[in-house]
Amino acid sequence: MDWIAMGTGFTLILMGLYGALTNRNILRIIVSFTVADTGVNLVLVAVGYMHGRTAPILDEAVSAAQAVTRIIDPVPQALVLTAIVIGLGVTALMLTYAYKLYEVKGILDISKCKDLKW
Amino acid sequence: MIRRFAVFLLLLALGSIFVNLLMGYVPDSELNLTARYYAEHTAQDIGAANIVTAIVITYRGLDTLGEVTVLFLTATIIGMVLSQGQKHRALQRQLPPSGELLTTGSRLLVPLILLLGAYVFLNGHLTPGGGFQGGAIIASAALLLLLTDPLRRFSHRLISVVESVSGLVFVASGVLGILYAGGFLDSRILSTGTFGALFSAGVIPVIYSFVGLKVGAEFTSMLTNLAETEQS
Amino acid sequence: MVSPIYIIAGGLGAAFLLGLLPAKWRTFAYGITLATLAFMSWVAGSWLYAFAVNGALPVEIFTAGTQPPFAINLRVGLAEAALALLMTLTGLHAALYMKDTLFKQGRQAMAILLIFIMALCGVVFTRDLFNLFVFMELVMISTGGLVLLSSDQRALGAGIKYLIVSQLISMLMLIGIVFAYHATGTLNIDGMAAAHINLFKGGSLAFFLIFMAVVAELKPFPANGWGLDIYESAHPAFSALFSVATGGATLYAVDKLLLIGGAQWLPMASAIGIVTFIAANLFALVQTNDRRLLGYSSVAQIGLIFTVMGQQDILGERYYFIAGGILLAHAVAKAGLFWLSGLVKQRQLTDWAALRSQPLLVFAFVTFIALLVGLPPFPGFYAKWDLAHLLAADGRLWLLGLILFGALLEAAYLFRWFGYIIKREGSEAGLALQPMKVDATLGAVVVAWLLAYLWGQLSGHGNLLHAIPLLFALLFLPLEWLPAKVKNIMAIAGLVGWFYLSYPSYDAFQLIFAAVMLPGGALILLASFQTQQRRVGFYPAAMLMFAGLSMLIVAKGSFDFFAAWETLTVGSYFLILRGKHSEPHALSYLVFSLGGAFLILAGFALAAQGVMDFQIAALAQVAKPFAPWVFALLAIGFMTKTASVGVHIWLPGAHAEAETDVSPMVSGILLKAGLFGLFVLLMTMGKQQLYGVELTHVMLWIGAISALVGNLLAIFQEDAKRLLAYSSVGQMGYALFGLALMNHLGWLMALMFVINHYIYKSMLFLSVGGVAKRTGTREMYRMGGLITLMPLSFIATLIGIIAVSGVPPLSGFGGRWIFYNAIMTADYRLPMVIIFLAGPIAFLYLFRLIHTVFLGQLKDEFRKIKEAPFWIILPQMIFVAALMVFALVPGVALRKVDVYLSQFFAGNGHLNWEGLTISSDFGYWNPVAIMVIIGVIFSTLFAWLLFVNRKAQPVKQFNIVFAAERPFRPETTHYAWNFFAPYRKALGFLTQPLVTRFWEAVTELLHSAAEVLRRIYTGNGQTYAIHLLAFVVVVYLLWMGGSDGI
Amino acid sequence: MKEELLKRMVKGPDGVEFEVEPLRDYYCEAGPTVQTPAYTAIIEKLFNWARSESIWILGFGTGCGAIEMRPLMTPRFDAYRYGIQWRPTPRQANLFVISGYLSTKTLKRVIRSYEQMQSPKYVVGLGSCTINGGMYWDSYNTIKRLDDYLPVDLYIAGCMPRPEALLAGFEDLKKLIRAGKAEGANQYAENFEWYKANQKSVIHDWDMPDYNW
Amino acid sequence: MKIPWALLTLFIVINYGLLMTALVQKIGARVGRRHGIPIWQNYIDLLKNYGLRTSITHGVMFYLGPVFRLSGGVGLLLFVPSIYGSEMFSNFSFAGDLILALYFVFFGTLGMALGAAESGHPYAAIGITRGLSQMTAAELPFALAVFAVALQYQTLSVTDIVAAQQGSILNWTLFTNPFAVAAAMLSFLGSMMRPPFDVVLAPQEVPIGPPTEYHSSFLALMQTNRVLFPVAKIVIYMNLFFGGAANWPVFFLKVFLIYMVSAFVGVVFPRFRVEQSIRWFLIWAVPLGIIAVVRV
Repeated sequence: MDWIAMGTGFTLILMGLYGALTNRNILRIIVSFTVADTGVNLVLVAVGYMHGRTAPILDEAVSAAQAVTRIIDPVPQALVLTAIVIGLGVTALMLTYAYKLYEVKGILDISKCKDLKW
Repeated sequence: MIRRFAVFLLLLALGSIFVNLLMGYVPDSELNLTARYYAEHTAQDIGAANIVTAIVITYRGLDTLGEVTVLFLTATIIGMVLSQGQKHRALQRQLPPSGELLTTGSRLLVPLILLLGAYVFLNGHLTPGGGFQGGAIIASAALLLLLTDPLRRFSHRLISVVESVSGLVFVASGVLGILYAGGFLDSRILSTGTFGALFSAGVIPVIYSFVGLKVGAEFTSMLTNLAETEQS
Repeated sequence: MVSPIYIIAGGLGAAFLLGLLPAKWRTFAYGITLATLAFMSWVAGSWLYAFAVNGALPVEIFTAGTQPPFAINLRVGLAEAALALLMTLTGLHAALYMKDTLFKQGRQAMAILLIFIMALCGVVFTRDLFNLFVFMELVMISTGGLVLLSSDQRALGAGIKYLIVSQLISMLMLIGIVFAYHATGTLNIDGMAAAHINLFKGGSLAFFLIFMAVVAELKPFPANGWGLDIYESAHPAFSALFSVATGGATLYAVDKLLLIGGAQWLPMASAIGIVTFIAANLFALVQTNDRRLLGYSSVAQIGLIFTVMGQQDILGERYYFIAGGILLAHAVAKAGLFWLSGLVKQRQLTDWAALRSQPLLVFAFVTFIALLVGLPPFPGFYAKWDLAHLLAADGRLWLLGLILFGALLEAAYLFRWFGYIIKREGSEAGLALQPMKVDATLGAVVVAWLLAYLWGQLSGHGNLLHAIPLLFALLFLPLEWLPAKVKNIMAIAGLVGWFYLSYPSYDAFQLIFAAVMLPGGALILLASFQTQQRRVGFYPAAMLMFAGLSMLIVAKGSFDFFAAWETLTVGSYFLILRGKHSEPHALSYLVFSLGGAFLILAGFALAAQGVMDFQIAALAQVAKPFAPWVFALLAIGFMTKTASVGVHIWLPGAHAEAETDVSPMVSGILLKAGLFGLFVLLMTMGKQQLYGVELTHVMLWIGAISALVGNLLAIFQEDAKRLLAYSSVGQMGYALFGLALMNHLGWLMALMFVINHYIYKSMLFLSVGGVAKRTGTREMYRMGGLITLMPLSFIATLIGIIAVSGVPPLSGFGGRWIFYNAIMTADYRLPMVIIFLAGPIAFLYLFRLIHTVFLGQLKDEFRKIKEAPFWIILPQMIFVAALMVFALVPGVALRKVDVYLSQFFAGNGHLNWEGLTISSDFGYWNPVAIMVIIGVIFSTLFAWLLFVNRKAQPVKQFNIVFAAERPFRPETTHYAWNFFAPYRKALGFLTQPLVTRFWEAVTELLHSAAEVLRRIYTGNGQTYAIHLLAFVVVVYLLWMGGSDGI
Repeated sequence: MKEELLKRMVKGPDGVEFEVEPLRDYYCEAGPTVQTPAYTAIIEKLFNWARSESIWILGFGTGCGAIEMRPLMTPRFDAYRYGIQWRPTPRQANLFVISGYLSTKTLKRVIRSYEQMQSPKYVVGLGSCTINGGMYWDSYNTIKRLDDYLPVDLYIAGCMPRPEALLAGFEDLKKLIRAGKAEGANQYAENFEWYKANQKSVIHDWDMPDYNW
Repeated sequence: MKIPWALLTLFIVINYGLLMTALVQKIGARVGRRHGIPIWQNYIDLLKNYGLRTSITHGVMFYLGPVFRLSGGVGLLLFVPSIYGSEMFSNFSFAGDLILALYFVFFGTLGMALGAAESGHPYAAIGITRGLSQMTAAELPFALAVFAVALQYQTLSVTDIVAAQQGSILNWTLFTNPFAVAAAMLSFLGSMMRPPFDVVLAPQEVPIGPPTEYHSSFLALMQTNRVLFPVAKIVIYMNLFFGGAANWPVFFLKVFLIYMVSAFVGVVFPRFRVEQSIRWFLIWAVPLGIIAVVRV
């Protein structure tokens, strides 16, 4: 059960990477990376998951006293939040770059952007 | 083709690393030391019902500060990049009018969305959700408006003021933490209040509110900036 | 004291504040930026002061008022504070440097810069793994922003490549972090370290991913194409930041990670580091773009530091000294160089020749490359020394060898670049000087020298900047504005004065070398009086060389010895480079010399076995398995300086192309440094056997073959100074041969050669130099018949060649006499065959020299030529007198040292000095009597001939019998070109440039390899991502064998 | 005048131009002087004897008669036993044998070589051609009377004279030398102007200094 | 007190050299079935050359050439003891060191080269290049032989070496170290300027090479050296390899016989080019020398 989520996450990463590494269009690359990012986030969340427990929010259902035995690990959840936001930032930045690149050079093909090499 | 094959092989190898990770993964049956501490102490130390929020804002507040900075940074970069080059160029093509449904629907929905957003970030320490989620929701209202009228302009000035003020408040509350509480970003500069109440958990709701505003502003700023590229 | 957290809070707060400002308030925003950076620097600086001087304990900063591992904590100690200061200061300078750009881009750019610096500090301070990730992401994103500040459109491409790669990096890192958290239950670095992550299932693999992710930020080979692109296209000030600050911070992050991983990861770090170091330096060899070259160099330096990190298990307490030394040297130098690159308009390396119009900037450049290469007195030098010793002590010789090889490559391309600056076409128009930028660069120079001083203080070997000779040499730098004549007087006074002061402390053996090097140098400097104007650059270089020499003679410990050695090498390099066409030759001199120096370093390191203050005298006690290797390394190192065959190819060009008064210095004096080293080596280590081969026998052969090859090549030269230069190869071969004989007289002969060779080679170089100055050519066949026009030069040459040839009664004969006595007791005879053959060959080139220059037919264009300038003639005449005195009474110089040498060869074969007669076990020699007899016969006959021919008709140059014809023109009548044609037919095959071809092949191989291999950097961002992935996978397969590491 | 002997401007390495006049700058301009016997009579006699017993011939075959000189070196005639040797360079030779007809072209070389010999020096005219032009008396290309151009000490008549005749002639020359009558060098110096004028009258492309040291 | 005796030695040797050279020339002539020069011819030539009335000079070095040359010959003679066991004819052999003699050989060569070069004559220079080139190879076997002999007798004093060879003819180095002597004698051929090694003085191609401009008393001085120098050189050979000479008759005989070696070879062989002779020495003579050195 746990490894399904995790496995899906890994598969998503690999799929995303495959897309990112084989597509030449920068926009497609960005989309592929988003897929891979999602995979990473899924893996992150899956790691904190504990079978049969609930979300780490204390309310009527889970009192502070029982928390230790009732909630799942909250840390990955906190981490994933950060990871998502950062991923979003990077994606936005890449989009900007893609736009700028298109504006300046009129290309969106990464393999044509080779004026710096060797 | 060779490239595809090479990539495939490489990913196969990477996959084997992942498989190794997966195989070696044994779910914990007990909370580990750190998680146990959070489970046991959050309520009384921080006073936040949502442990994740406590972690995000307080225990790992520095991460969050960084996170907020990431957004600020991204927005700034986008602003900087897109502001250079051609500005205020006249629209060169006629946009098709957005549908009646969309226009009317958004008029109805935007206030509701904003309200929901505010709710989500104000209650971040009690219920699922928080500043980031709330901010994203608020930004979705902006998105909706943009969809309705691609030429709609939001005040950059306002956005950046909101951004900056929110950021400054976050940093300032962090610094206040050094002065009046246990350390940088300690949320207990205000009293932790009554567990489960809106105004509890110290400065968390305040911070989360500003985070919400900030995130909303930043997303809006990014959206706006990107949307403005449509002009050309 | 302000808490270091304010570095982060301040930076962040100011960044947010900038957002509040109206877009128009640029100056205000800029002011805030500068103030914030200054504030951050001040905080970092004050803490550094507290840690370093007041010995404060590291500060722990707990955020959220909760103890770690439950909340994020930061730690600031000495290293952190130093790094933070470095980064903030670089940031401050960058902000100043980028003023134009920042004003143009507005507050947003300033905010990004602030966040960048703040995030780097965060990377350094934080003790939480995930927090590290966050800060690294901040660094990445702000890098993405700052790259765009460049005016170069290509930066866009570089940026997107960078972002693609950083996406991959962050994925790997996130996965790693979460699994590491799962394994250990904590995110705190110290906590993880305590938890021994490797013991957990999957822990190793998780750590591997994190490690790889952070290492990838270090731009390891081959996953570093994106980094190079950024270096090439970004704004130079940002490139500097990227190299210095990002590099430094990431290295520190890796260092923290290694804490988690433990010792088992160290070898991997070293392996990746060294591969990167060598590959990047190799690729840099073929770069022509300055910033890309700097990029490669940055990558290489970071690789080196990474290598050092991998060795921290044996470096112990010296770890921070070494790694810090290299890091800071790299930082200051790279920042300085990138800033300099902003002052140069064009991007080719050769365009930097524009810098030449600004001596101060040239000095800055020299400082920076010296920092990078690790020359004394800069921190890299001390670090290199300690590193080599510790590596050698632990038997990690391969690594040491690779590091030195890489360093040599680096020196090669950096100094080649310097050669371009000094020698290529360039004008001031190629510079874009702005006061702010120049100030930033010069600031780096100041910091460099401060660091040099600091590291000297910390080194524990004694501060080189306290050495008076070195200080004296450096004193000439600020005095460059004085006219050359004044500086010359100072220099001469300095040399003579230092000799006078040190005289009582020299023993007999040192005295010989000291006399040749110090007063001898002063004598040659007399010739420098003929130069006009200021002669910028000459005196610091020359005095640096002399400083090195004077320190070498008295060095007791191996460190002092080596420091002196490098000093004199560098000084002489600058001297040689001054020649008109000496660019390639100076470079090959430097590369060979540094190669030799590195061998010496390795030799000392191997001998010392970890003892840092190793005494030269202790070489005698080196234990068996190392001793022959130490011997071989040191011997080869010294032999590169004496230009023994095989490593001689630098000499002819270097000596021939040098200026008139420099040639005698580098030939007459500098070569003796190598002999001194060999003397010291043999005195302490004596005979050594390697695989049953007596190493001194090998040296005998090398000496003999050097003598033969040097002499043979000399006779086929058309260039007078090259001829003399090759002759030096031969003469040094003789000296080496004498040394390797390992008997009393052999050594005495070598010492005699020290004096003789100094006198006559200096004299000949001055004489030929004077002629070349007057005729404007060094091609002998274009001269001829100058005897009547330049009689004094002729006399010097005549006396010189008689002395060189070893014909009685001049002093050369003394050398030969001792030589024959010495070989009588040699236990190995075969090499004598070659030495005997080499002897008479000397006549050929000597005759050629005097005939084709002074005798024969005078050419039209030289009919009105004047005698060489007075100041060039004067030292020659003094040399003539000295030669005569030394020929008559060699005992003056040799007697004491003869006794001194007896201690090494108990009771065996020293000379008897009775009155004017010198006798050995085999024969005797009375120079005065010989001189008198020959003098009487000679003058009688001369008088007789003069008397008989008192009415002889003097005739002119074409009054010769010419088979009943008359000569056509002087040019066709002067037999000079290809003078020894029959000899070429007979023995020319021996002069095949095998050695040159070998070294050319090596160079060519390196360059072609670099040319081919660097094509992996296709410029395609996807390919770079694949490189990264492949890098991770390959390391995984190689290192972990595909397992999960348990 | 040949081009290489013309005055020319030359630029020195320091950039200063100056004039080079080859005939003046490359060649010694002094003329020949009369060399009177320097020593007392008896010593002069001794020297004359030595000069006569050590005759070194310049190995320069100027015409067809040179072929008659070779046999003198062979075992059959062996001139060496009379103290006669051949030297390859005029500097060391005392005797110049003008072997047969002398073309004007060769005359130039002969004059040059003769003047480069050291005094006392002797000239022997070999064969009729040196006396009156012989069978080439009307040639456009040979000189007729050697005596007009060089001071001849002795003629050996014949066309060709046999080696024996040469040996006999050398013996006669020895007698002349011993008697102090072979002062051709002084005669040449005394009448230098006259000889030069004669020489220049037949050699039209005179491209050498007046006296070749 | 040594000076008059030294002058006497010089006088004897010069006269002997003049006569012997003429004799050898006569012998050579006889081989060619000629009568040859009179035995006094050398004296007459010398006298004649001194008696020439004019001379020219090319400059200072032009004088120094012959002076160097003859100084070399005289010095060489005087630094080596002529007669073994004779106080009177031991010359200045207080400095009679082997090495001094070896290197002093070059004194004249170098000086002559300088003088000839001063004449500005290309032929002189060509002759010198040939001479020096050939010398480098020719001297090598001799140097090796000398080294072998010095090693054999463990001394560098010529007198001591002669002393060690006394007693029996079998004590001569010729028999105790035949390889060294063989090498030295081959080298000797090369240094005597006789065929096949006389291309230096090619009489017509480069009119007798280095001395092409020399004449009158300059030439006379060189002629003097030409008779003196070989004898001086042979004295060294005699002392090193053939037991030295205890009195003048033995001296005359041995010198003559050694001289005859090169004369014999000279009359039967044609001329070598320079590179040929270099190769010849390296291939035939040097190995003998190496064997000699290694065997000792």
